[in-house]
Amino acid sequence: MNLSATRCSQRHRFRSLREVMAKASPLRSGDCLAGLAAATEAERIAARWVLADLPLRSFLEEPLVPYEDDEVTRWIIDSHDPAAFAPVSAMTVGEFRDWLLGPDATTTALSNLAPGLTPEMVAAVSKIMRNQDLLLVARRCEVVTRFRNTLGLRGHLAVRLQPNHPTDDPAGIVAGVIDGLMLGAGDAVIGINPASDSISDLVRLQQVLADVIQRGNIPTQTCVLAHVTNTMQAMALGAPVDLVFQSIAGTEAANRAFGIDLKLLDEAHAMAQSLRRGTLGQQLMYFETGQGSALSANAHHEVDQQTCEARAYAVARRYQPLLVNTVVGFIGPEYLYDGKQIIRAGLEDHFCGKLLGLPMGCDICYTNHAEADQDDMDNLMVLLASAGLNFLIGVPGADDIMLNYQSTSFHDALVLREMLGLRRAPEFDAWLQQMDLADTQGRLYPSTRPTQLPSLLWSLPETA
Amino acid sequence: MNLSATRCSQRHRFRSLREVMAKASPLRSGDCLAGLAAATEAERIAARWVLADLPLRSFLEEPLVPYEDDEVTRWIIDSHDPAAFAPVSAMTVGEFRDWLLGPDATTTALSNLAPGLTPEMVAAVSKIMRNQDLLLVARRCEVVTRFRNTLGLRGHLAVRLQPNHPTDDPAGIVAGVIDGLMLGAGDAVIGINPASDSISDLVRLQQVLADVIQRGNIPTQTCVLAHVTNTMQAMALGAPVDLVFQSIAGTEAANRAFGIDLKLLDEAHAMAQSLRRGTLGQQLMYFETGQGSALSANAHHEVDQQTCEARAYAVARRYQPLLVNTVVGFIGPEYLYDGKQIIRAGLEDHFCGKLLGLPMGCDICYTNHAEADQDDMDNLMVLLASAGLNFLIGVPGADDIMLNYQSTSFHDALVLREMLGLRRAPEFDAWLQQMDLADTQGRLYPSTRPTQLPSLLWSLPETA
Amino acid sequence: MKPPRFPSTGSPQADSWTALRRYTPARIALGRSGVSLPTREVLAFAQAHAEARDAIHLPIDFDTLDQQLQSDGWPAALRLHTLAATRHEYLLRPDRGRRLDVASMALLNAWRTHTAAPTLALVIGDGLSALGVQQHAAALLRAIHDLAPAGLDLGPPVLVEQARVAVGDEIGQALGARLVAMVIGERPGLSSPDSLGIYLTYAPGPNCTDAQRNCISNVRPAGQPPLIAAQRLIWLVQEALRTGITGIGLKDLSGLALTGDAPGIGPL
Amino acid sequence: MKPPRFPSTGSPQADSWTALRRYTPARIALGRSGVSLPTREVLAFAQAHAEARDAIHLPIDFDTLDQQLQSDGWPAALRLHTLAATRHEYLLRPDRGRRLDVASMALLNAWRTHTAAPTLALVIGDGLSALGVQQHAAALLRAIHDLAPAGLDLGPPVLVEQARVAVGDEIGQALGARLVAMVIGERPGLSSPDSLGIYLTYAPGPNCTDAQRNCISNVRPAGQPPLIAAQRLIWLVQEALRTGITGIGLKDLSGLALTGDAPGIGPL
Ligand code: B12
Ligand code: B12
Repeated sequence: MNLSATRCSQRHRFRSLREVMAKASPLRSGDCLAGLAAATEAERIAARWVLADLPLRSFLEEPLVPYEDDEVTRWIIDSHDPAAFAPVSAMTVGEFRDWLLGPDATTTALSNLAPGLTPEMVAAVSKIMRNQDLLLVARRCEVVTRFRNTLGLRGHLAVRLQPNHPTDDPAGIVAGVIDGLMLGAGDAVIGINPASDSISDLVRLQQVLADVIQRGNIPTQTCVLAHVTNTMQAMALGAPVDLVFQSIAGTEAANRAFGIDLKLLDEAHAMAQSLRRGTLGQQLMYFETGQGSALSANAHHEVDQQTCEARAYAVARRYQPLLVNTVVGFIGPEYLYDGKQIIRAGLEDHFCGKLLGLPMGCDICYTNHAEADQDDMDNLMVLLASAGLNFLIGVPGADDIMLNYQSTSFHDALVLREMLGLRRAPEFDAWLQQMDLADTQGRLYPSTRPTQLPSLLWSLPETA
Repeated sequence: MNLSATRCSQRHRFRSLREVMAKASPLRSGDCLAGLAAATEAERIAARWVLADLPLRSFLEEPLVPYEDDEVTRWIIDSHDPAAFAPVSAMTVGEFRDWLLGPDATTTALSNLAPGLTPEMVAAVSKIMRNQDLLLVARRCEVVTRFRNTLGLRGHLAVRLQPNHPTDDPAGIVAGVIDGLMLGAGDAVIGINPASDSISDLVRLQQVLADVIQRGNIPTQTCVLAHVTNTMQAMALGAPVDLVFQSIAGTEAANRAFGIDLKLLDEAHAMAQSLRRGTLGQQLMYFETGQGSALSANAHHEVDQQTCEARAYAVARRYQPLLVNTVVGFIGPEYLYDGKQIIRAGLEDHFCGKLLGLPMGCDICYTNHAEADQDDMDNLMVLLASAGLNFLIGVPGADDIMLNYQSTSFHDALVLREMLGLRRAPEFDAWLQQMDLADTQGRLYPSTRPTQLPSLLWSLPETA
Repeated sequence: MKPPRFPSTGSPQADSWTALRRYTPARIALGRSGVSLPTREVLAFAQAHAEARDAIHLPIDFDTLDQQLQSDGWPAALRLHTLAATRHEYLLRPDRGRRLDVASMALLNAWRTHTAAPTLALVIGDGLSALGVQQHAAALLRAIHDLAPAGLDLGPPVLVEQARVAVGDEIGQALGARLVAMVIGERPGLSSPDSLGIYLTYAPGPNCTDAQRNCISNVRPAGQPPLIAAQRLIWLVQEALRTGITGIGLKDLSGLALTGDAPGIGPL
Repeated sequence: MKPPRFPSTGSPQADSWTALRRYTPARIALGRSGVSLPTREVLAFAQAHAEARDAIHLPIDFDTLDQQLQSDGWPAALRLHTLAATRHEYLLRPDRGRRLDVASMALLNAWRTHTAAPTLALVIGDGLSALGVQQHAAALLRAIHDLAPAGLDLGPPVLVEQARVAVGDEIGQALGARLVAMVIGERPGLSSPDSLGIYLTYAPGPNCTDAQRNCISNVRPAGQPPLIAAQRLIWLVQEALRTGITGIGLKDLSGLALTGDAPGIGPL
């Protein structure tokens, strides 16, 4: 493998594929924190030249995280599909970029290719792509998933309704759910992050949500985003669990720090499948990821944070999930410093996930300690929506009062619909019309107009 | 006028409308350089609250630049159309934002409103708008202009072909023109910035370009972007001048530093009109602007740079121009520090220009001394194209080898077309098909395929 | 609570479900301008953001807190600092916020030579919200003190500046504690700038991961009241001492509701 | 030049008009991957950007330039500095790059007391490209020297660090010069990092605007050769002395082509 390049009359030598990958990455604070980033812009470009010339199969031959030490690597290598890989197997990373942008990379070709790609390959090619490339290629992918409705169709954008509350108060939560539904959100999932870690609270929240959608006859699914082991206990207690949620990361060690491994996820997946609560499909895993989590758990094996992130997608695709959500600016400035880094990471994650065949959504967000604001989020949401994002997050007024960060609002999704003509999951759209909330174009009627939905849903918690 | 606000248990008092406007602006280096920016984020928000509560007509009553001192102010006030203003005349700035986003602000309503708006009003409302608001409202405007083709139709995006050369070498320039045409660019205008300031060179360049489009029978217009006084001399010498170009700014003093005033522009406009070279229309002025030019000439009257910029649009609309181009990141980091500030300014300028009824294009660009790169330009170009930008710049490989800055490439425009389904000026699109360069969808055939255009155009300079 | 009326009786411009606003501090029923947020909401949001950003940079005043704790009957606190020297460094180098500086380590080691190991070490770190710590830590510790069963040895409170959750591991180990409870300022949100988190770890030490901790979150008067949080902590501590486990293996079966209306989430 | 052949005889993957590349340094005929730029072009661009950014920050070495000028027969240069102390300040505060610092002003005033005012002051500023100044200023001044008509008093060259165009006004005035020619590094582009601009101003002083200057741009061997630029400058200087005007009122009717092939732009 040739790991050196002469550029600007300077010779740059790299010791490993891992180092080339890290140094080829666009500047971000997390890689600096890890001590992996390129020292100069010149070194960064040299690493990209080297990377562009490496054969794609290098990543099969030299795993960045050793096969022996890491079950995620083992899963990546063992599940790799050589037949699917064949069309691009002779290419270098640079040639792969050219191919992805070229006429042969059709929607069908890309979805056939997905099982032949490893996370490292897609991370590698993303590092030599400009933002526009990431958008253009991602836009060609179409990943459709189903549980109680149909998500991910081209020209569609769904919303997770996220009605969090600092004390998990059911009245407060249902108020948030009604707000979201009245603003046309909730087709991806109605999902609460619980403040409480107790099993009985979890079961109760699951009931509250199940009753809401049953009472409203809403063609969507619900989720309470507790730790998977809690959700398993809740299922054992007979709770109405639609989707199983878990945060995942890209290395075995990072997943262990999250209290999970593949075996545990396999069990949870099987357990939920056996409930057979889906009507249109049985895709029921909901995963969240985000650059920086492996490094944060000191479990990154000297691999750059974007590659670690792409490896988390390999974990996700083991379960044909309904939803994968990169929570891009969630942790803080130590991993993504400012709006520019958050935007770039969001585009990379969406691209990598889509190329690997996943139903990618994005929590377009930032924290108050990052150098970012709503204008940055506006930019990212328009960019991702133009690139065919499957879903985004809807939080009342974009202010999550429990997780303490700013995401996108129900209004933001409406703006994207108006601007780019994006529709909701067809079943959900039909339901909104039926409830007399939207017209046949999916446009909401004025919000001052009285409708039956609030009272229909509100009576619920009292009987729960 | 109430110029104070109590926010965060702190009272903020502002001495003038000018100060409120400056302090309400999103952070940018040029306003800091001028000593006009808000000192803290809290002060900035307080200024926005004050601004939101001010009546729109304040700007008619208290001109930011005195009427007596400035012919641009006089033109703004004297040309204001009260009948057109009527629908919004009772509103505050904050209410005006709500109205702009609401259902009454249709394409027709907005174009009827334009003559009733002053630059200060649109600058004011832009300051309390998020990026998404600027996009959404601008998208509703449609400003169509005509000379030899039709520009600005909804769903269309045109390109200025900019084949600059450091020695104005005709062979080099024609090579650049061919490159652009083969890549489907040039419908907005084929326009050269001349390195030379000599009149004979200018006339010759104008002939070279006129011959190119005549020989190719290309439905577009040409321009050599010399100083307007040079162009007038060239016209007097009988040069084939399609469009008259000039850089303009938002105050009389700044325009004087550019060596122009309204009278001079009036003359140049009349002179070019009399040539009657347009076929579909006689809109023939081409203006360029950009935040920071007034301050750079020390001619800003303590008015923030974005408001000065909007005032330049008032100058532009005096002439029903064919093209107005905000060259957003052109000057350097002293006015727009980084990608974030450049993106914001680009969105503001496009919004303000469109609301004032102008055919806004944008030179999406940056210099090597600014903290920006191609990823920022990718973001801005997708955002502006989604907002209905009339045209952008096409420079071979995005690298202007004479003006020394990076703009957008012919390829960038193609990417936007593929991504957002945007078409060229219809006459130009038809010509590309006729030349067998593009299919009926406007998609280019592979560039390796031999066609007649290069040899058709190339023989030209030898006979020029 | 009497059920709300739809449409709300407010202004005719208001969302028909505006009456629901009294059930949640979330930004619901904000109205619409077209499909966008109305001007007043956009400005209110921007203002909240400006304030929240300031909150991140508020320095902690541990002198005052130490005094409050002592007047509540606690022994003088151990005062420590992490390797993160400045707020800027703290934000960009979480690794340094997880390690004590040399002086602090020396202080702890010296302390250890003449004092018995506590069962539960109570560590208070500024984290991302000095405000939360300043305002609610004393009340929380008071409740813990009052609720702690007789035999539970707590030792003196430990106050750490520029702290991340994991610095508790190093402290707990240096003190020889069986358990460490790290009380830390959660990152400030737009509407909740003063929230505390409590992270409980059994057998604290350098190899602990977050999977080995239990978390009690959103602790503040408008969230989980400090008194309830203290009850929950004591419940978890007792289970941990009994089973020798915290984290994924220890589930919260305390039956305590977050707001105190046991059991768990009650009806409206 | 013999006409190009279409399609080009290069690789079958190449654009059909690739043969045109020899007529321009512009990035034409780059090929396409789909509609996008091919990988090699994206990387080449990024590399050029990295290099151009470095060029901005290259410091000027006026000692060496001064020596070169002296060995060309010029008197020792006057060495000045603007109010912009650092490169960072220079970039963000153009106003400070337009004013001399106190020491420089004192030096000029002292000089003036014992020396006659020149007709044309030649000022060299680093501007945005120290590289351009370092590489081409000496050649340009040599040509100016050789072409200057007998009676034209030039005085010593003036070298200014961290200079903007308009600082020439202050210098010209302080020297009592009738004209000032400011030779300055143009901002570096991706493909032309070493270009000079010459700005000529009659009766330089604090109220001058850019409308009162003439500009000779893109001066470098691959652009307008220094020799031609010097010829043009001398032509403009003579006209300016004759008419008492520079700027908008003085048009370049020198008939000089940019590359020397008079008259103006010639045929291919
Ligand atoms: C940031 C954050 C994360 C980040 C942490 C990475 C990082 N470097 O910061 C990520 C996205 C990885 C994360 C993951 C999870 N989190 Co979390 N997280 C938060 C959040 C929003 C802020 C925490 C904070 O401000 N800490 C203060 C700073 C100063 O501490 P720090 O040292 O910088 O950060 C450490 C802690 O935040 C800790 N941590 C973060 N989350 C959790 C969760 C648990 C159970 C534990 C023990 C520790 C822990 O990890 C960080 C690194 O050591 C809180 C919500 C809140 N309001 O606090 C939820 C919160 C603490 N997380 C929660 C949960 C449930 C999880 C998950 C278990 C979700 C899942 N199903 O997988 C996972 C796994 C956690 C684990 N075992 O590692 C819950 C805990 C509920 C409870 N009472 O137990 C909270 C309250 C949010 C919620 N209601 O959903 N989380
Ligand atoms: C930046 C720039 C501008 C900016 C200047 C603002 C600013 N603060 O920098 C803006 C956009 C306002 C501008 C305007 C114009 N420019 Co101009 N500009 C340039 C550019 C790209 C870079 C200049 C540079 O690097 N300067 C070096 C730094 C260190 O100097 P500075 O002190 O920071 O900047 C001063 C000079 O740049 C000066 N300046 C800029 N342009 C011009 C043009 C003329 C004729 C004069 C006398 C001065 C001047 O204004 C700045 C402030 O004082 C050059 C191209 C090049 N390759 O150099 C063209 C260039 C100098 N401009 C040119 C022209 C024609 C113009 C206009 C006359 C166009 C028009 N028709 O209106 C106007 C008006 C200029 C005027 N009279 O004020 C031509 C000059 C051709 C010639 N040989 O005379 C050039 C070479 C580009 C071109 N070929 O079109 N310009």
